[in-house]
Amino acid sequence: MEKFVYIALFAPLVSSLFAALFGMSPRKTFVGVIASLLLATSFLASAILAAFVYQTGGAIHVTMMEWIGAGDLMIPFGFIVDQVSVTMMTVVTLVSTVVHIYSIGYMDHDKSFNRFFSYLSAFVFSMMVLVMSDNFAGLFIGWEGVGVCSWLLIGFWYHKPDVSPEENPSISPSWAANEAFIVNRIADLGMLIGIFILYWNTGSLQYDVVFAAIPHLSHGILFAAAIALFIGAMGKSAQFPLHTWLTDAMEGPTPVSALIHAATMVTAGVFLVIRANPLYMVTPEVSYFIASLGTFVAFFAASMALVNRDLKRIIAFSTLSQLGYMFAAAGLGAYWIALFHLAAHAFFKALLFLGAGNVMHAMHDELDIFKMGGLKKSMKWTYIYMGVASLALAGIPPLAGFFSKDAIIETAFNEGTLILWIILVVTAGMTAFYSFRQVFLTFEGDERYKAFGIHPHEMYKFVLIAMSPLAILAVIAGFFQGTFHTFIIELLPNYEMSEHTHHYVLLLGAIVLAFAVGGIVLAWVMYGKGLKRNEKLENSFVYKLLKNQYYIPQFYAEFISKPYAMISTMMWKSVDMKIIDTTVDGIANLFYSGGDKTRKMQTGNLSSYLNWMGIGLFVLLFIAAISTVIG
Amino acid sequence: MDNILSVLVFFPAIAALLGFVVDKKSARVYGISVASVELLLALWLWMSFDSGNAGMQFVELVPLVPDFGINYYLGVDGISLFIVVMAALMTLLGMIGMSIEKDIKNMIISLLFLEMTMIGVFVALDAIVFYLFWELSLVPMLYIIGAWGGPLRVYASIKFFLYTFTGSLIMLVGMLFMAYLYHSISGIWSFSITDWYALVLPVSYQIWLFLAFFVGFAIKVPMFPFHTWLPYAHGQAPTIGSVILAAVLLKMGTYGFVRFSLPLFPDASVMMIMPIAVISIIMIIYTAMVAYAQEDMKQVIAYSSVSHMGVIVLGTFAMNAEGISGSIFLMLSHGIVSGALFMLVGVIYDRRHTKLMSEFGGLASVMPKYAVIFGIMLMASVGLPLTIGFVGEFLVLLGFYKVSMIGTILAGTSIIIGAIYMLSLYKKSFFGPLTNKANEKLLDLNGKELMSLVPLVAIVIWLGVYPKPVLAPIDNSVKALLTFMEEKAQTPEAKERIVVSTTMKEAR
Amino acid sequence: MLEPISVSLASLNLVTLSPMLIAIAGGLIILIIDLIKADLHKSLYVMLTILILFVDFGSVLGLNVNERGFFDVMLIDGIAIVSELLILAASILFIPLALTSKRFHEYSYPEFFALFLFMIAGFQFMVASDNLILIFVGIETASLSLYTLIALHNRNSSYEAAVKYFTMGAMAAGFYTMGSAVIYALTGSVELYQVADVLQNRIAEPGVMVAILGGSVLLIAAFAFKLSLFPFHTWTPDVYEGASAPLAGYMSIVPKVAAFVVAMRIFGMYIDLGIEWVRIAILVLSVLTMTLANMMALVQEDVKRMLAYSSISHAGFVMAAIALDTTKGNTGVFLYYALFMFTNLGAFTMLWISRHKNRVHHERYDHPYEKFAGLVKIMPFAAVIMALFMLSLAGVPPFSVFWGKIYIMSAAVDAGYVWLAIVMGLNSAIAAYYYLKLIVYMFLKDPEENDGTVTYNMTKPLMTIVGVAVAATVGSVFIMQPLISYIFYMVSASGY
Amino acid sequence: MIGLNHYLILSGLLFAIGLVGVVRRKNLLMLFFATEVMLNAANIAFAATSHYYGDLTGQMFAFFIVAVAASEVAVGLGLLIVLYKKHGSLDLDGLSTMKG
Amino acid sequence: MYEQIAFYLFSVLTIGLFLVTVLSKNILYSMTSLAAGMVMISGFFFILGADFLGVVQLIVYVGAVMALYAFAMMFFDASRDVKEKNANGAWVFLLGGMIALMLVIVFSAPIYSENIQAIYPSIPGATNPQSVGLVLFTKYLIPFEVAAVMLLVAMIAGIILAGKKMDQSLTTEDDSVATEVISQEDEK
Repeated sequence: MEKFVYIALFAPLVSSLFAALFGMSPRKTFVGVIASLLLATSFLASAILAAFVYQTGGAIHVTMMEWIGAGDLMIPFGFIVDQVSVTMMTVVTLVSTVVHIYSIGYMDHDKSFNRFFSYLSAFVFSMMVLVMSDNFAGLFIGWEGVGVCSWLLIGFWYHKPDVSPEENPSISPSWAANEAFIVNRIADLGMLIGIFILYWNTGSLQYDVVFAAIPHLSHGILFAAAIALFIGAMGKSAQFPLHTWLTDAMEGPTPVSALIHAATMVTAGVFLVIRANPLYMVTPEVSYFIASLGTFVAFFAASMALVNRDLKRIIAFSTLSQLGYMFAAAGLGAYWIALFHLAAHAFFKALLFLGAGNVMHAMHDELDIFKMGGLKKSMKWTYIYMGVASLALAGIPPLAGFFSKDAIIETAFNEGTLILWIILVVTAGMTAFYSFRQVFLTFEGDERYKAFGIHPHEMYKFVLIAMSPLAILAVIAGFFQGTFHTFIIELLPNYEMSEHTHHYVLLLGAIVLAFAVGGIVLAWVMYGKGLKRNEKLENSFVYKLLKNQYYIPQFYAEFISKPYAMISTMMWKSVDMKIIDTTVDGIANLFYSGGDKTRKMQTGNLSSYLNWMGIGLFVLLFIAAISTVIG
Repeated sequence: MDNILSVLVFFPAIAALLGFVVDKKSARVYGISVASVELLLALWLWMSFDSGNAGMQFVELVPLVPDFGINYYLGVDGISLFIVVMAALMTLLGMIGMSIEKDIKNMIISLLFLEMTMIGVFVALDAIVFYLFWELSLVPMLYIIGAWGGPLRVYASIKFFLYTFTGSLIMLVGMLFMAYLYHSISGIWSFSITDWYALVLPVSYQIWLFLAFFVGFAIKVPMFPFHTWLPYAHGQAPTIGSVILAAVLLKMGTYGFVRFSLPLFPDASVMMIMPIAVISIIMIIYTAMVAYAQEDMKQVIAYSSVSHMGVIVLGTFAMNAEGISGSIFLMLSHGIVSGALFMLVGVIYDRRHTKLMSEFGGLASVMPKYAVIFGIMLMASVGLPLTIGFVGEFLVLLGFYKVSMIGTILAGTSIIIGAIYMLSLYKKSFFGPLTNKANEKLLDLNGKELMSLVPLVAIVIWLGVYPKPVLAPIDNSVKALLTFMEEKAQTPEAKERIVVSTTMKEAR
Repeated sequence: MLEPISVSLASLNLVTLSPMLIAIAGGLIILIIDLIKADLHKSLYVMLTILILFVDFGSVLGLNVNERGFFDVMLIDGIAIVSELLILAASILFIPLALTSKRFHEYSYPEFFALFLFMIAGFQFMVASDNLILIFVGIETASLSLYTLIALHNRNSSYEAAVKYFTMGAMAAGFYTMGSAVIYALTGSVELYQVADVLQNRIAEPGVMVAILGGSVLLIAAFAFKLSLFPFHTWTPDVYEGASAPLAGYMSIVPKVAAFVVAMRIFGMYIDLGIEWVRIAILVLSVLTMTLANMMALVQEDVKRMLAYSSISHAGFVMAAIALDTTKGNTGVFLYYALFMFTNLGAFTMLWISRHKNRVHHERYDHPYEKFAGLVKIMPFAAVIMALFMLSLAGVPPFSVFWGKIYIMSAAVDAGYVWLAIVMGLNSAIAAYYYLKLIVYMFLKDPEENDGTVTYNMTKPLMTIVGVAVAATVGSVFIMQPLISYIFYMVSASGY
Repeated sequence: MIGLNHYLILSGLLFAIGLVGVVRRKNLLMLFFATEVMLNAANIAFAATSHYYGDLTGQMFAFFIVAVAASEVAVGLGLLIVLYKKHGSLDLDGLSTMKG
Repeated sequence: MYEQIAFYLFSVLTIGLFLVTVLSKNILYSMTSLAAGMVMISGFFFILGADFLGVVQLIVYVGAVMALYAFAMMFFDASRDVKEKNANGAWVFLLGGMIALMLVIVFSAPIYSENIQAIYPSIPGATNPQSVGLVLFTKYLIPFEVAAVMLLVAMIAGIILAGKKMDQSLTTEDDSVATEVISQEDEK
C-alpha cells in the first residue's frame, strides 16, 4: 500500500513540475490534460487507500526520510494515512481533479494557462502534505505550502493595476494575494509557537508521541498550546478577526476559489483542530471558545453575505459562515461531524464556485449580480448545478448539506449551548436567503445584462460533465453519513446525540428546515421576479454596515496598515537616518572638526610655537607644584 | 592532504598575485577558474571531513612568534566547515554573474584577496591570525565598494572600513587581555583559541571581555544600533560587493560569537542572554519595519539582512543545540539567499541603472524567469518550509523558545513583517501593469546570470528539503560545544541555562 | 703640587667608543677626500657613508652588553646597543635616497655626508651614556648637524623649517640644562645611577618633592620637544614639510629612537623611584599627543604633512609605553620603531620618488593628496605599494606596524592599563581615516591631467629601498620572533 | 648668609627672563640673545651648586654649556644669514608660510 | 657680609641688564647689555670660586660670541630700532612671571643637603683651573672631545650656510647633465 501513498502524494507534484516545464511557453492544452490525469491518478490512489483503510481499519504509516535533526529535535518526512487523512485526501484529490478538468475549459483563453496548472497542482501537493503528514512540522510544511500556492493563485492575474477600495474592495489581485499571505503569516506565528510549546514539553513533534504525552502535561501548557495552534487555524480558516483576506482572495481565478478558498485550504484549520483533538478534548475552555467563535463567524459572515452584490464574494462569505459551522462542531467535541460537514461542504461549495465560474465566463468576468438576471435561458445546466449546490448549502433535505449542517445544529442543542443553537439556526435561515438571493438574481428575473451588451453562453460540455461528480455528491453525500460515522470513529472520538436530543430530533430538524425554507421563500419574494431596489433599505445603517463588512477592512487599513507604513517611514527617516546615523557621523565629525579647530594652534608663527612651549612648561610646573602641595 | 586548509587560504592569494600578470581581457576567465578550483578544494575539504568528529580537524600549527604566543594555527570543525564552502561558492557564483567591465582585472584580484581573508577568518584558530584575516578582509572590500560603487561610494566605503575597524580594535584589546590572563595563569603566552578554551575565568572578567569582543562582533554583524554602515555599504556597493558582504562578511560577526564568546565566556554569555535578546529583537522588528519603508530595492534587502542577522544572533544565545545549530544553518541560508537576492537586484540594475521600486512594476510579464527566481529567493527569505530559509529560522525560534516565550513571539514577528516588506517589494516591482515604458524592452536573464543563479536555486531547495548533510556535522560540533560550555560554566544559572542535549548526556 | 694621574688604557675600555669613533673618522675622511679632489659625484659619498655605517654596525654588534668605559661615562647596555643598531640600520636605509635621478641641492655638498655621520655619532653618544653632560653634548652635536642638513635643502620652506627647529631646540636645550641643574643641585651628581641612589635617600625629605618634580618637569619638557609631544610638538609638521622627504622620514625614526632611549633612562629612573606623578604626566601627554595629532592629521591636505602628524601620533603612542616602565613596554618601544622604520622608510621613499623639483600640483605643497589621485590607473604597482604602507601605518595586520602596536598594547594591558590600550586602539581607528584618505585618492578617484606624476625621481637604488621596505613590511611576521627575543633579551639585560 | 637657594632662585629668575625674551621677541637675532640668557641662568645654578657641594661636576657642565652656546651661535647665525639673504629681514612673523 | 653685598649687587645688575637685553627695542642696547650681563655672571663665577669658568665665560661670551653677534649685526644692518609687533605683550609677561614664580617655588625647596658627598672635589692645594683640568681631561675627556666635534660641526655648518653656494639652488637649476649621468649608471 505504501506505493499508493507515494503515488497519491507525489502525482500532484509531478503534475506541477511537468506544467512548470511549460510555464513560460504559450498555452498547451495537453498540459492541462496531463495534469488532470495525474490528479485523477492521485485521486484513484487516495480512493484505493480509503478502501484499504476502510477495510482494515488500520493506518498506513511511512517515513520517507529524515528532514531536520538538531539537538534533540528530529523531524522526518513521515506520512500517515488513517481515517482522517484519507478522508481529506479523497476529498481534496476529488475536488482537485474536477477543478483541474474544469480549468482546462475555464482558463481556455488565458495565456498563462500552463503556469496556472503548475500552481494548481503544486497547491494540491502542499495540501496533501498538510493532511498526510505524521507530525506538526510536516503539517506546517503543507500549511505554508498551501499559503504560498494560494498567494500565487490569488495573484495569478498579477498584471492588473491597483484601484481604489471604493472601486474594488480587493484593490488588485496582487494586493489581495499579499494580504492573504501576510494575514496567514500572523496566524502561522501562533501555530509555530504552539509547535514550540509542544516540542519543549514532549520532546517530539510526531503526532503519536505528542498525543501520548498529553496526559502528563500541566493544564497551563496544554491550554497555551491549544490556543496557539488554534490561532494558526484561525488564519488559514479565516476566522474573525483574520477573515478579511478570504473575500479579497476572490480576485483569483474562479477555479482557485473553488478549490482553495472553498473546498480545501480554508478547511485546513478545521482539519488541524480535528487532528489535534486529543489536545482540544482536554482543554474544554479552548474548545468552547472555538465553538463560540465558530458560531459567531457563521452568523457574522452570513450577515455580510445578505447584502453583497458580488457573485463570488457572496459565496466566499458563505464559505466563511460554513467554516464557522465546522468550528462550532469541532469545538463542541463533534469532530466527526465537523469532518463530515467539511467533506460535504467541499463538494457543494466547489460546485457552487464552479457554477459561478461558468457565469463569469459567460458574463465576461462581470461579477455584480445586480447586472445579471435571467441567465437560466442560456445557462440551463449551470442553473441546475448552482441550484443544487445552493439547496445543499441551505440544508434542504435530502441533499448533503442538510445532513451535515443539521447534525451540527443538533450538536449545539445536544451540548445545551442554546445560544449557539439559536444563532446557528438563524444563520441557517440567512444562509438559505442569501444563497437563493444570489441564484435568483443571477438566473431569474429580467435580463439586466443586456444593457451591457453581453451575450452569455453556456460553458463547454466537458466542463459541465466534469462538474457532475460534484453535483452528484452534493446530492447524495448525506446518505453516507452512517457509513462515514462508523468509518471515522475508529480514529476520532465518537459523538452521539444524547437520548434527550434524539427525542427532539424531528422537531429540531423541522425548525432548521423551516428557517431554511423560510429563507428561500423570502429570497423568492424579494428577488424571484427580478431586481427591485429598495432605496430606503440600502441607505439604512445596518445595510451599509453589512455592505461595508462592518467597516473592518477600513479599520484595518486605517489603524494597522497606514500606521505601520507611517511608523516604518518614521523609523527610517527619523530614527535610523536622523538619530542613529547622525550620532555615528557626529562622532566622526567631532574628531574631524576637532582637527579643524586644533590645527589652528599650528599658526605657522614661530612665536606662537614658543608660546606653546612656555605654556606647556608652565602648566606642567603648575600641576607639579599643586600636586606636591596636595600629595 | 593534511594541509588543505593552508592551501585553501593561500591559493586564492597567490592566484591574486599572479593575476597581476594576466591580461585584462582574460581576467574574468582567470578569476572564475581560480574560484572554481577553490570551490573544488573546499568541496574536497567537505568530502574528507569526518562528520562524526566534533572537534577540530585538519589542524595545522606552526609557531610564528613563540615568545609572544602567536602561532599559525588553522583548523576546521562542523561550525566553520560550511561557511568556508559557502564563501568559496559565493565568490565563484558572484564572479560568474558579475557584469562589471570597468577595471575588471583589479576587481578579480581584489575578489581573490577577499576570498583568502574570508576563508582565513573561518579556519583560524589563533586569535591573532583570526584578527589578521578579519582586518584584512576590510581592505579589498573597501576597494570594491569605493571603486565600483554608486555616487556615495567613497563615503560608504570609508564608513564601512572605519566603523568595523574601530570595533575590532576594541576586540583586539580584549584578545590581548585574554592572552595576558592566560599568561598570568599558565605562565605561557598563547593566542590560540583552543588554549584559551581551557581557561576558567572569574565572572567579572568574563563580562568585560565579553563586552570587548561584543563590540567587535556587534559592529560586524551588524547589531542595532551599530547597523547604519550597512545600508550605505550595500546601497553603494556594486552587486558583487553586496553579495560577498551579505553572504560572508557579515557572518564573521556571528561566527565570532560562536567561536569566541560562547565557549570562552559561558557565564557571561548566559548573563548577557537577555540584553542581547532585547537588542536582537529590536533589531529584528525595527529594521524589518525600516526595510518596509525603503524605496530602493537593494536597501530593502540590505535592511532585511540586518533583520535576519538579528535572528541569527538570537539563536546563538539560545544556549541549546537547536538554537545554535539553527543559527549556524541560518548563517548559511542567509548567505545564499541574500547573496542571490543581491545578485537579482544587480540584474535589474544592470539593465535599468536604477533600483528604485517606483521605476518598476509589472516586471513579471517581461522577465518571467527573473521573476520566478526572485520569487523563489523571496520565499526562501521569508522562511518558507522546504526552502533553505525555513530550517534555520525554525530551529532558531524553536531553540529560543526555551529561553523566553515572549521573546520568541516578538522575534517570530519576523516571519510576518519579513513577509510584509518582501511581498510589498515583489508587488511593487513585479506585479501590476507594466506602466514604465523603459521596462517594456527588458531582456530576461541571460546565460551568465542563469549560471550564477540556478545553482543557488538548486541549493535553496536541496538544503530546504534535505538539510541533513550540512546540519548533522554542525549539530555534532554544536552539541560538543554546549557540553563543553556546561562543564566550564561556574555559576549555577549558567549551568542551568546551557542545555546539553540528551545524546551527549548519555555519552557522559 | 699635583700628582700625575696614571690611567691604565685597559681600564678605559676604549672599545666602547669604537662605534662613535668610526662615524667621526668617517666624517673626517669624507671631508679630507673633498679637500683632495673636488667635484666627485654624490654616489661615491653615498657609498662611502654606507660602508662606514656598515663598519659601524659591525662594531656595535661586537660590543658586549653592560659594559662601562672611560671613567664610567660610556654605558654600553642592551638598550644602547639595540638603539645604536636601529639608528645605524635606519641611516643605512635612508642615505641611499640621495641617489635620485634628479639633482637636489644638498647632495652636491660632500659636507652633507660628513655632517650626516657626525650626527650619527652624536646620536650614538646620546644613547650610550647615562651622564647628563655627555647626553647633552651628544644631543647638541646631532641637532646642530640636523638643523644644517635641513637647511641645505635650500629653499624658503627649508630655511623656515631649520630656523623654527633651531629656535625651539635652543629653548629646549635651556629646559634641559635647567632640569639637569635641578638634578645636580638635588643630588650633587649628573650621572643617573648615582642620581638614582641619592634621590632614593632624599625622596622622603620634607619639601624636597617640589624640586624633584620641578626638575622632572623641565626634563619632560625638553624631551617632549625632542619626541614631539603635545604641546611641544608644534615644530614637527613644519619641519617635516620643509625638509626633504628622506630627511623627514629619517627624522621620524632616528632622533626619536635616540630620545626615547634617554627618556627611558631618565623617566624610568623617576618611575622606579616610585614617583607616580611622572608616569601620569607622561601618560597624559602621550594620550593628548596621540589624539590631538591624529585629529590634526585628519584635516591635512598634504601627504607629507599628514605623515608628520602621524609620526607625532606614533611617538605619543610609544611614549605611553615608556610610562609603563615595564620590560615589555620598553621592548615594545624598540620593536615598534624597528617595524615602523621600514614602513615609514617606504612611505617617505615613495614620496621622494614622486617629488618634483618645483611644486607642480599645489602652490605650497609638494605632495598634496590630489597628486596621487587615480594612481592605480596609472601605476597599479606603485599604488598598491603605497597603499600597503598606509595600511601598515594604520595598523592593519599583518603589516609591520600592527605587530608593534599589539605588542605595546599588550604591554599596556599587562601593566594594568587596559584603558590605555583602548585609547590606543581608538586612536588607531581615528588614524585609519587619514591613511585611508590617501588610499581613497589613489584607488577611488580619477587621475588628474598630469602625466609622469609619480616616478619623477625613480632610480634603481630607490626601487631597491622600496623593495626592502615592502619585503620587511609584508614579511614582518617572520622577523618578529628574532626581533622580540633579541630586543627583550637586551632590554632585560640592561635592567629596564 | 647667602645659601644655595639664593643662587638657584636667581638662576630661576634669569631663566624666566630669558624665557620671556624667547617668547616675546620677534627679531630672530634678539631672540637668540634671550636663549643665551637662559643657558647662562643654568650656568649660575651649576656653578653655585658646584661651589656649595665642593664638587667640580657642575663647573664641567657649565663649561660644556658655554661650548654648546658658542656652537649654537655659529649655526644659528649661519641660518640667519641664509634667511636674511632670501627674506631681507629677520622678523619671524615672516616665517609663517607653513601652518595648519 | 662681603659676599652678601657682592651677591645682591651682581644679582640686581644681572637681572637689570638681562631685562634690558630682553626688552630693549634697540638691538645695539640689547647686545651690549647682554655682554655686560655675561660679565656680571662671570663675576658670580669668581665669587663662587670657579675661576676657570669665569675666565672661559669672559673669553667665550664677551670675546667670541659677542664678536660674532656684532659682525652679524653689521651684516644685518640692525642699528635702527627693531619694530616688533607684540600683540599680546601682557600675556607674555604674565606667562613669564608665572614661570618665574613656579621656578622660585621649585628652587625654594630645601635642595641643599649636608649628606651629599662631593664626587669630584677640588683637589686641596691645587688652583681651580688645575682641578678643573684634572677632571676635564680624565672623567670628561669624552664629552670634551665630542664638544670638539660639535664645534667642528658648527664650523662646517656656519661655513656652508653662509657660503656663496647657498645663494643659488642647484635643485631648481637645469640638471640635464646630472640626469644623464645617473641614467647611464642605471643602464649599467
